[in-house]
Amino acid sequence: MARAVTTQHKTIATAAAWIVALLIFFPILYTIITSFKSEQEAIQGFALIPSGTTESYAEVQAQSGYFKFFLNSVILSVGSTVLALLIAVPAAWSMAFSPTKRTKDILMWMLSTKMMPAVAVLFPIYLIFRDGGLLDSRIGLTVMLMLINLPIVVWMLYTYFREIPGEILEAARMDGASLWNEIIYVLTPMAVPGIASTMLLNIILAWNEAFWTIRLTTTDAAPLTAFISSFSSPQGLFWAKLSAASTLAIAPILIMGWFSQKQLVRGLTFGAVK
Amino acid sequence: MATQQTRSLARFMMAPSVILLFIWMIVPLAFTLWFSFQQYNPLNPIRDGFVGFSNYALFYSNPAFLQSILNTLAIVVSVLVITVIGGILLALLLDQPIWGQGFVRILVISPFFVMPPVAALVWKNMIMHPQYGVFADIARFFGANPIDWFGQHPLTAVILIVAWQWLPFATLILLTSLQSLDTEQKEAAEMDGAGFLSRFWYLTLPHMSRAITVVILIQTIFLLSIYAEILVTTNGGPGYASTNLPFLVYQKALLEFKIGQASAGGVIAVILANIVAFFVMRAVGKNLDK
Amino acid sequence: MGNITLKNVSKSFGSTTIIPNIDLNIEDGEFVVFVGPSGCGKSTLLRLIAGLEDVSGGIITIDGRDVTQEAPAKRKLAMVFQSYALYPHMTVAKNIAFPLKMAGEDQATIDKKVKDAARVLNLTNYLERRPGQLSGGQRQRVAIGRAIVRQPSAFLFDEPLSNLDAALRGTMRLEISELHHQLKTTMIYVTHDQVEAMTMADKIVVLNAGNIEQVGSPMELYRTPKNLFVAGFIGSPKMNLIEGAPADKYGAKTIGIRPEHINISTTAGDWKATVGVAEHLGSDTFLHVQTDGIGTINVRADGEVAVKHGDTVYLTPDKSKLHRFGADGKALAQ
Amino acid sequence: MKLRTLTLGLLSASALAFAAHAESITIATVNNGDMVRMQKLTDDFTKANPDIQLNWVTLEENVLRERVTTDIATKGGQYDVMTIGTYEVPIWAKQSWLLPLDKLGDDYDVKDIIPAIAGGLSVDGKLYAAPFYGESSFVMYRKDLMEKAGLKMPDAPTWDFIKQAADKMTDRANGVNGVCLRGKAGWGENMAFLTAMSNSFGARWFDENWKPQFDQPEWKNTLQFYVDLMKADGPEGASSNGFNENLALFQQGKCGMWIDATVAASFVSDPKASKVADKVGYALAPDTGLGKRGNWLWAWSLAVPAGTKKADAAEKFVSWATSKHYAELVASKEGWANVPPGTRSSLYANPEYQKAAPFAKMTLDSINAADPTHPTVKPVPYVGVQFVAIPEFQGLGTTVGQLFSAALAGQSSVDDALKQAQDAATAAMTEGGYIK
Repeated sequence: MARAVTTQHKTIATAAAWIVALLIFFPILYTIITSFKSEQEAIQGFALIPSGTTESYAEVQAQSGYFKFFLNSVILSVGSTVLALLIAVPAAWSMAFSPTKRTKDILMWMLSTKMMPAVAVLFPIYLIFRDGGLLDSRIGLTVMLMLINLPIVVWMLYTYFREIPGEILEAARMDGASLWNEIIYVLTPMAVPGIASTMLLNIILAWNEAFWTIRLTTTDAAPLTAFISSFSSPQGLFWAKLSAASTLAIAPILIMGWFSQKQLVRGLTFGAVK
Repeated sequence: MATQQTRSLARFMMAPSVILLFIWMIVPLAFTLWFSFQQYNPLNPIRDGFVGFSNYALFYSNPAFLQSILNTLAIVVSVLVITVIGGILLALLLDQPIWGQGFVRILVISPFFVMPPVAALVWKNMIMHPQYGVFADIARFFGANPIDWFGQHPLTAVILIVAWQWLPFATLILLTSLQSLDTEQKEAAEMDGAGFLSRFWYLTLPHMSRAITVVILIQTIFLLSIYAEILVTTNGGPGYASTNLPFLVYQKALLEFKIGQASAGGVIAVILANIVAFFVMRAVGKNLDK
Repeated sequence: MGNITLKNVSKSFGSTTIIPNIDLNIEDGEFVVFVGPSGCGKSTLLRLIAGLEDVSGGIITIDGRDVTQEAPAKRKLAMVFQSYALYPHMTVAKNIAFPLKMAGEDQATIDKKVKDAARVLNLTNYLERRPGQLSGGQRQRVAIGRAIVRQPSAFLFDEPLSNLDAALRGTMRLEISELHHQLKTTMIYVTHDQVEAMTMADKIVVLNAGNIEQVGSPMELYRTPKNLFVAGFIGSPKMNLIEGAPADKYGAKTIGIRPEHINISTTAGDWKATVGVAEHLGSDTFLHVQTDGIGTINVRADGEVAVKHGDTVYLTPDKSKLHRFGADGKALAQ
Repeated sequence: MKLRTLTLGLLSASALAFAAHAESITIATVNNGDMVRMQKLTDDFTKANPDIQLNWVTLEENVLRERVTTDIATKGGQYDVMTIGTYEVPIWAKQSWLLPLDKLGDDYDVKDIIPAIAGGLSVDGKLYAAPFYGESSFVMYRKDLMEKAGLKMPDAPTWDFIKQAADKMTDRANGVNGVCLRGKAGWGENMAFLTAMSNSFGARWFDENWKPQFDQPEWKNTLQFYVDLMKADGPEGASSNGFNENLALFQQGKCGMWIDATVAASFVSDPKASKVADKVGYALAPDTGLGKRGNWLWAWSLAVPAGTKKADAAEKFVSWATSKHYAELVASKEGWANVPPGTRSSLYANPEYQKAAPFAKMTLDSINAADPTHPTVKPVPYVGVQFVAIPEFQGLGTTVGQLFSAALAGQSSVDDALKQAQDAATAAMTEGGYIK
């Protein structure tokens, strides 16, 4: 900022921004608050101060052990993202540094594969998974999530790579680097911010994928989306329990998102935005 | 520009992605096309066989069909409008010097991390519920009658929830774009006597146009297939008021197990998506080339 | 060793021909400068030699070995890029060490070579810095350091000084020349700046629209330009090229006379003229004079010459330094 | 650090997999309170059968139904025990998708199962699913409010009485709605209620030739009565209220009457969860004097899919979960009131249960009042009280449910809703080959 800003201006802007931010955050905040209420309290009407009981968490944990679902969520989201990166980095490299007339079309085609409604292909996929023995397997689902997110990964990486001057890669080539070394030692480290945010975004997307993860799993591979599905409409008063389950389901990704917020934001610009 | 060697290497390195995605697209699509001409209901396996276009005819004659297409478009367009305009306003606000910017950003980005079923559950039960929801509490506090969101304004309710989920995404991309605007340019415009509005209109908005297209492109892809939010909140109703195309296909596939019709619906959805994609990508592609 | 020959080399992108057909021989240890206006294909030619582009036809050999189909890494060449192309995520030491690491040298050798290079290039104190923390000249030196540690058979420079300011450019020019004397390795240097070409080269290759216009030592080119293009390109200020009646007098379509080869007198001479702008540099004075029936002629005069705007002067070209060109633009015999 | 955690996680996960050297069976179940309780009590089973390990998949009703139906129809083989209802059992058994339960054990006492329930779970005299809990529907009402209104609930009320009582009880200023009924669309939600209700109005889904009957006056009467009643005396947002929502409302004291599943009785009379636990009275579902009452019959039951490779272990589990022993186990741990109701006659003969569950008699009477084989006043070609046991019903029922839900929300008129329902049903029946 080249100029001094009046305190008054800053105060007003701060107040407005905080109010809006809190409004946007409110549903999440209220869920967390409610999770520390008893069921009776939860239904009593609006109240921001909970009694602080953790009985809902205990009950949720007793009903469906949290850890196994959590672990599956981590494995599936991280696994599929890493796999997608391994496949997408070479492709993005090609598109960015050896583009052809068709590069743009290929990219757009890749993105368009995401437009097929999942339900329409559930049966074919289910049959394929059944015959491949992939139902309820982490591997099958990891591959599935990888495929779902691959177009976005390729696209994001492509836009980052395009920002990297080609001369540097040529310099590496002149310096005797093989393609592999070029990608490992030069391209990847230079694209770290972009790759990091691609990773984060895709972990989030994979974590929150709630169609296939519920329909292709039973127990062994079931992640937190399946966990929440067992709480979504049980009998009786359930606000506190639902809130506790919801909080548990979103907390890991929320916390990860908060901590990596800077990386994520930097990456969300898709290179092209600037 | 590169050597033949790097070019062929490039082809080779693109191959895994392209082949995988091609298989991922073509195999289910082929199945879906095939099923769409079959009478296939796993609950009633006796009646199988080729039925020509009758699945399409049945899907088309479904009274929910036309409305579901309109609803699909309504959701996409409304959410885009809300998130882009809201995102611009929020970005402008967050671009001001404020205390605790980092924390504010964390709060604003948070809804993006919430998985769709949870978001829908929270909004349905704790925010919009006509008895226990916070909106109802507020309405009663002011002596008004609580709004029965899912009964009276189901599509609006779904749009609101989805918009809440995607607003952070739009805001952040637009904010980053805004922050990359050259300060000197702004100051030059100020020296030229441009007021806030004209600066916004002639300087800021054109600068953000690329970011806006990115937001539109990415969101369109996801908004076309919105489904969990509807399933959790309104179940497509009342009537067909909040049924969109993916949800209608869902009903056919997983409620009625009319795989033939669901596949026909899927094919129609793919066609619709491609029409939308065609226009969006045309616009976006042009903008991205700049 | 670094003898590089190009035989019949051509390059086209699609239907656009960048370089038609070029034969060129570069001797071991020579400092060769490719010079020409932007877009003349000199960078492309360099990249063809480097292997960063494929030739469309022809053969490139290095020390007699056909490398036309070889990958850049295998050609044992080193290149310094216009943008320096340093690895921003590596320290200076790592940048310089990178080619050695790629060559699979052991760590001790790498360390030693990096240290040596750093000492030669005055970079010892900056080894742990990142490129982003260096000045333009320092970055340039790092790029050179990265090139020399490999002990390549030839260095390729792609307009390496164009991003530096004038003063620094002068210094770096000297440093590179000095380096060449030390290493005695073949260097191919691309520039659009004829001053760099004249000051550094053993041999200059003047390129125009993909064609080699003339190859020769700086003084050869200065003294005997083969054609109008070379005549106009080499030398600063530019040679005066005159057509029409004055040229006819010498039996040529065009005559050329360098500004420093014109005598100026306030009393008598071949051409009567009026002084326009006079640039007094102290050592020299550059005069832009309006000559009747000829146009503007640049004259380089003594630093002390006392003429001012509007004065009438008389110009006389030094006949022995006069260049004559035919209708095809080629130089006629003296 | 992250990597290490991940590796540790992977290791412990694979350790878990190794520990499962015993035969493990996967049980798909709905996330209702009774099933959740069953999950907590599985130690009792695993102690007796140390070689069988249980994997639970607990899902909400709709997702569960979707998952198990997909699985059984495609022979996915993901589950060894499935929790399904009286709707699925006859259809699936006919397709030979279920194994007949003939190895339930000597002390299982199949004859003890309430005949109406057993009938709904048997095909050709063979039991294909064992009832975990059974239910009918009845009227739950607030005795205090009824008294305040100056009325007395008969044991077998008519719809007119319900309307009259609801009008008098409604006190919206104090948040009291005269009557709470299901409005949320779904064949198992509002259509379960409305179909059962229509039976008492003399309506039917289809005539003997599978011709849909929504164009008949009986349906018009049913739906009109329902919409009017809810408009006058129902809660806000009724079109999104299902069982859970109404339960919450009633427990909070916001309903004068609630006509719903008999299992709800144990929740509304539980002082820990209900504000009105000591003020609840029960009555049979209403009628209009035509000979049928508006109550349904349903049993969440455990079945073993034909595709399982662990049929013996699965059946062992089914036997345990639906046995008298299990009832006693629940009684000893959680009290008699929490025993899954509606499956065994012996439970209703048990004086301890009668004492703990004041609604016991009314529940049994309600169950006995339902007749799935003759559900309606006029003859019909199908079985099922609140559903039509044909595969097409899930989809059709939900479609019609949407239409009726829209009528309740005021988005369309009763006549329009019925007309569209008639069209949808005709289309579905034609497509299914029922109407030639």
